[in-house]
Amino acid sequence: MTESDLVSLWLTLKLAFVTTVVLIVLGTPLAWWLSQRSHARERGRMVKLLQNIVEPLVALPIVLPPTVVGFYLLLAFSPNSLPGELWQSATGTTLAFSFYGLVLGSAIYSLPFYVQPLQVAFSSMQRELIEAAATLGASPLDRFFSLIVPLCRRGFFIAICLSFAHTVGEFGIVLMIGGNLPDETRVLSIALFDHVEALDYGRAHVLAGGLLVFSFVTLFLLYAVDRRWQNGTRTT
Amino acid sequence: MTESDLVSLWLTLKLAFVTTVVLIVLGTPLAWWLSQRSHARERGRMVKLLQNIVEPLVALPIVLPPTVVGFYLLLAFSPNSLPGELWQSATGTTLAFSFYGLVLGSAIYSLPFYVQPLQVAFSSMQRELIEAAATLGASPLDRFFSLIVPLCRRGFFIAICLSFAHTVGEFGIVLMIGGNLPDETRVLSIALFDHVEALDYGRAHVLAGGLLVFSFVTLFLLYAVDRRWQNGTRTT
Amino acid sequence: MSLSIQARVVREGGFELNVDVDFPDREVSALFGASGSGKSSILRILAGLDHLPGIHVSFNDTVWQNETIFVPPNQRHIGYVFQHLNLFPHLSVSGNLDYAETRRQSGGGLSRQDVLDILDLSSLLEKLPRQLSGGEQQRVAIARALLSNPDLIVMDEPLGSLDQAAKDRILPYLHRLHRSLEVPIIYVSHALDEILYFADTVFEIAAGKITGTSSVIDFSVSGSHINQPEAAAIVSCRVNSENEQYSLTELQFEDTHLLVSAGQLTIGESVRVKIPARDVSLSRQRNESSIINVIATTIEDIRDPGTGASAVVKLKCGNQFLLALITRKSLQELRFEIGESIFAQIKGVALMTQHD
Amino acid sequence: MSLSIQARVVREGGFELNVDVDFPDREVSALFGASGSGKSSILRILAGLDHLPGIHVSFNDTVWQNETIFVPPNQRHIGYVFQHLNLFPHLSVSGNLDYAETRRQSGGGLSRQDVLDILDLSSLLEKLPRQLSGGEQQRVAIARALLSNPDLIVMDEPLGSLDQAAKDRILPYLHRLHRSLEVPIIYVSHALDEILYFADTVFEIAAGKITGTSSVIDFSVSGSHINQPEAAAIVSCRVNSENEQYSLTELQFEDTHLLVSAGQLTIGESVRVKIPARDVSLSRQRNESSIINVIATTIEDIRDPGTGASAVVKLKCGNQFLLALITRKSLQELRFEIGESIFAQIKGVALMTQHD
Amino acid sequence: DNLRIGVAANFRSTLEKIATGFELTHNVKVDISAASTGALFAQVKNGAPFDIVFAADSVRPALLESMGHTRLRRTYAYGQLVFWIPEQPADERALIQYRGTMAIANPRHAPYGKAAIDTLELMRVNPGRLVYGTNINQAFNFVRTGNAPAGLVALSQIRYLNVPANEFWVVPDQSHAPIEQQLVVLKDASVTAELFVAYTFDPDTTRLIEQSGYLVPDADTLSRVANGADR
Ligand SMILES: Nc1ncnc2c1ncn2[C@@H]1O[C@H](COP(=O)(O)OP(=O)(O)OP(=O)(O)O)[C@@H](O)[C@H]1O
Ligand SMILES: Nc1ncnc2c1ncn2[C@@H]1O[C@H](COP(=O)(O)OP(=O)(O)OP(=O)(O)O)[C@@H](O)[C@H]1O
Ligand SMILES: [Mg+2]
Ligand SMILES: [Mg+2]
Repeated sequence: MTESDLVSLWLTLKLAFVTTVVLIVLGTPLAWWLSQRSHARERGRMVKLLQNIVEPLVALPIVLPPTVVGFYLLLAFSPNSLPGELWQSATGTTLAFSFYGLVLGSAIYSLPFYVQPLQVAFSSMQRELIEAAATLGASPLDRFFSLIVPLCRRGFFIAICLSFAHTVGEFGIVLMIGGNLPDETRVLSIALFDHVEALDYGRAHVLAGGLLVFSFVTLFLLYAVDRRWQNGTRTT
Repeated sequence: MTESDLVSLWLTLKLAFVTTVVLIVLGTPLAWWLSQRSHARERGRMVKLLQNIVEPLVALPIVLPPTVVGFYLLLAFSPNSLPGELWQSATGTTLAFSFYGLVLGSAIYSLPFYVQPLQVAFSSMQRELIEAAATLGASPLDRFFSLIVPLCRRGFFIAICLSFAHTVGEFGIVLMIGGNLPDETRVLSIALFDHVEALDYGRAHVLAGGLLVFSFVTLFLLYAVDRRWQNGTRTT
Repeated sequence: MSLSIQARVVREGGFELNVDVDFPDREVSALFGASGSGKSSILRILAGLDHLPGIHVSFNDTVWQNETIFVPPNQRHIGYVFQHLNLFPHLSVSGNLDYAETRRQSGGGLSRQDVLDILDLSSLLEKLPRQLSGGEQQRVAIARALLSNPDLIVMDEPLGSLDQAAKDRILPYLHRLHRSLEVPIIYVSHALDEILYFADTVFEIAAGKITGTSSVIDFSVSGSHINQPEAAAIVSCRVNSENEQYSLTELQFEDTHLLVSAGQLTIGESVRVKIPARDVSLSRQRNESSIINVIATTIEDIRDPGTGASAVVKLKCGNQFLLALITRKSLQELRFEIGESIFAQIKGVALMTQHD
Repeated sequence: MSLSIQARVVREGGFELNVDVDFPDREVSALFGASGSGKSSILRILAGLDHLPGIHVSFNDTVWQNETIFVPPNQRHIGYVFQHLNLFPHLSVSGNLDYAETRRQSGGGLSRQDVLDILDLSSLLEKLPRQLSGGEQQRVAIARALLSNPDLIVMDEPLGSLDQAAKDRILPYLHRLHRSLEVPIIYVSHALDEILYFADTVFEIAAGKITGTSSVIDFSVSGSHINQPEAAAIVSCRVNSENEQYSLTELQFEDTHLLVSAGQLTIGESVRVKIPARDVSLSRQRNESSIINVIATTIEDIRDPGTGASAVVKLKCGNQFLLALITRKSLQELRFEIGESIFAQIKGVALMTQHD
Repeated sequence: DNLRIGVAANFRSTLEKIATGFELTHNVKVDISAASTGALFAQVKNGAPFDIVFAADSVRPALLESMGHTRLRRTYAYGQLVFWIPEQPADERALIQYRGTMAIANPRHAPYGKAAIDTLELMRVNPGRLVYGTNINQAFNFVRTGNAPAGLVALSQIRYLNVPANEFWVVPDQSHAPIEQQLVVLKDASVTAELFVAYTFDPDTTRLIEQSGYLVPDADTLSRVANGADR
């Protein structure tokens, strides 16, 4: 791998990491909120309606091709549009062609891959256990971290793996809004695409192979850690 | 929408439908097999090792950009390569630039989005219920359909939605191995991409807007049906 | 009026709960009723797990729930032993206990070692709940609730899957615990013997309504269950003296004496004795037999169901009552009559608990 | 030798099960032992739910499991009432029952209406499991196992969360059922009264090993539990005549008579009677009292534990035995001796079951 | 059978017009697939069922030819590079003095990108930041959506969207290597393919291409091509 490919690799990992963190922070409460629907008898109708609308909205970005999502993001990021204008007046920079723009785009596009496995996990959890924890004095937040997170560990694990991997592989949006700036927006997927386009198949093979091996090893290790953790709780 | 856009829409729905069916048929047993790991104390070491390898493999396609996956699929589908040659000698046609090639490509790329939510659902299911069904005389297959499917209904639902939507939005692979042939491989995402590329923004907006509204309505209805089903079991 | 609950709710499916109960302060209150009568529903409402309208709950001058207020379960400090246990499946036994202990809302409380010893959990600490037998799980659930050092203990059939030996060890412990902690306990059980042993006040419940409230002493001789073979009278006595040789203790029961088996009792202490109805036979004269307790009583009431083989005779001795379960044959052959003086022969081996 | 199991397995966590049992054909076999002794483990192995090496199971000349053969649970036709019930949460009560009924492996079998009536489920059919009370769930679990029309019934504490009235209704039904279907039943319970009522053979289990095998008649008078207050002798009698007025039946017990309460019994039929040890008192002469059954016995054995208040006296009457639980005080004051002839006063109201 | 043509994205709208005319005169239906030149190249190499490929450069057609996939290769147009700065007067000075973010096509594989870099170097332009579109259409999108204030784009795009004349400036040919766009007729193409190629070089059609914002090969070249000297 050349130095510029290494820069791209580093950038990719950074993007995937930051995007995943953003998804964890924002997607977790969203998934929880959405999964509470079936139990929420006491809630108001408005909340239910809102949930019914938000739930399909979350899945919506993925029915559009990423390049198209990217195109619309480009429109939204433009200083001529309201969000773009706000961002520019706040930070003095444009969202397009910046790392933060990529994070935003990737987060929007990967959101369903984070939220939905978690929703499955949340909704199949035994509600009675949460009740038991409540009677033992655990506050809602305490319950979340001490009980729900470990009980839904597999859901979290898969949600995180999917969204991380998906961000690594994400390309269409990045292509659209990134501008291919080394050090800032030229992630690995773009570099790989460039190699293919430039008929530089040798470098493309090396990069693709490297990425595959790296990802396989990483995932293999992650799954192994996950299993060990699981076994750990089983016998300890 | 123009007539050619309608043809693309039809093709897209067909592709997403067939791909989803393929995923249901192949991905469900795979997800089940993978989710049985933690309980499988009596299994051989070889099976476990195989699972440890297959599990990260399933997630692997998504770390590569779809165009790159498409590029390698193109290489594999080529009549000069072994799989392409086999297919050609068996069917007389090439896999690349055919509908079946698209199905294969989409299925590979959407596999993790089908398998992983299901795995979450399978692994959080109460094993004792399956034991109870077994003592009542239900064979493994019977158990699967009469018990596991309804108990993991939410997981199936989300897995199917994710992979259907993802296939609709899939683009990079289709572009590479499809060749953008009207009636055969020009799905909606490609048509949309074409409009954007051709600077035909008006048509792009109409198509994207139409796709979004259509998808939203479809998802909204699906979720509503899902909820009704859920409520149904609650009170009946 | 430490804990009071008024609830009028209808569950989906049509079950209607309509109760207005004041649980006495610092006592063990038992909820006794058939399966499906609403016992668990009341406990859930108490603990704030079913947040429905139409409910008022207050505890020690704090309103827990009314139209506007709702104190969430985690702020109620209730030690709840669930009917379905609800152990945390990802935590070992000690993890489950730690969960409760680290979230104690107040200092002091029980010693972990005591709880482990009594509930015989020391050898299970490293196991996960699914590696435990049913009875082991139940003991862990009890331990967990106790270790949270609650202000109120609520137990839903806590001894249902335990063997007699375990019950015989745990019930006295719970009793002692209650005496030393002075925490009110709401106890749900189908087992009459547990209720008679442990409860101070019994609330009878049927089809979602409270059908009777009485001290366990009154309950024991007038509840709806007294025709059952398990019926027993609970009487209150004072410790007179001990007979070490036979491990028997002489109790002052009204103006007569009872000899019972007992552990270490303090002379002068007030105790409760359980006298099973089937252990009492009636006779017009004192006979010599292995029966050591024979006391003079008057017949207060005769409950002859008219069918079946047995009838219950309620006997008065001073201000307290006994029950005797006899065959209808002997009832009629011996022609017992209300108001008649008669000897009750009591087989001496009756259970007992200490009360103040 | 209808059902036999040899198992030598070690569970993770160290519990070792080492048993070799032949469950008698067409009988009710009870597993009796403390919490954690391995009862549920045996049932799971029987049903093929724990597929471990070191296990041989065979049923009616079919090998269910050995080194090479493993018949999966769904081909064993076992009606299993689980300790944790395992109702299908997504199906209503009737859905749960349908699940079992539609998968019957053989024709005939129980009528659904009967099962619903006895288990009092008719009003619950539309409810989901989570809308049921604990006892209601348990009844559904029993119904589901029965409706699968099994070749073998296995019940793990099936009546644990039921009230006495429900138990008193269900146990006789199970008993009648067993007599009419002739399906072997393996019954796990901590409740001595259920076992004495229902079992033909009792397997005592402790720490993963079978420590005793005996008919319920022998078990009742020689098991390790006979010092417990619940101890009772089971004796076999023949129906002599009925006394309709008092609903009493005269039974031929060896060369003497017993009067007991009973339902409709056929003259000449062989029945089993339960005589609680605490209902038996000893006397050297016949006294007049409300006790209607007084029979001549000889003292076979005296079990004086040396501490505590009570001792057990085993009495012989013909070829059968009774137990009497008396205070150690009277034991020593009256100086009973082994071999001595003595009158056993039996309070007449003893439970009974029909047996052939 | 239909005639299948693969086309580089930038020439697509022009080709559609040509195809419409061809369909009318020859009564053959034309299917057009647009993709990047790199994708078209990979697809042809792996057996794509195209008859003709209109590439955006000359490198990949030549490569295809050398690999024996073609039976005809020709230059059909030269792209023209323009400096576009919306809502501002565009001329040479404006380009030279431009210091903001500028969008160009990726010089690594897009001919317009190479030409843009040539131009910037030759004219010593030093924009604040260069952002790359994967192809020239994307560079155009960056400018059009306002995310990049200016860019070096294709005249054909400017024409297609009727950009006001004062907002762009056509960069002189000499400031960069020619943006030569070639077509190839594939080895197994149907005979109609040659008909289409001939139609493309029909004077009416070349006028259409010119109007769309391209330069066309001069008559000299064209006649040589017609004589087959280019093969
Ligand atoms: N979540 C629920 N939704 C609807 N009905 C319910 C629900 N939970 C319980 N019920 C109904 O309420 C009634 C009372 O149930 P509850 O659990 O309070 O009974 P219980 O007295 O605890 O009985 P048991 O001794 O069998 O546990 C029952 O008829 C039951 O079917
Ligand atoms: N899955 C398991 N893995 C490891 N150990 C287990 C497992 N299940 C049970 N055990 C252990 O095996 C022993 C016997 O358990 P089992 O469930 O057979 O007891 P039991 O006789 O049914 O008790 P109970 O009456 O309390 O239900 C216990 O010590 C228990 O901790
Ligand atoms: Mg209950
Ligand atoms: Mg058990």
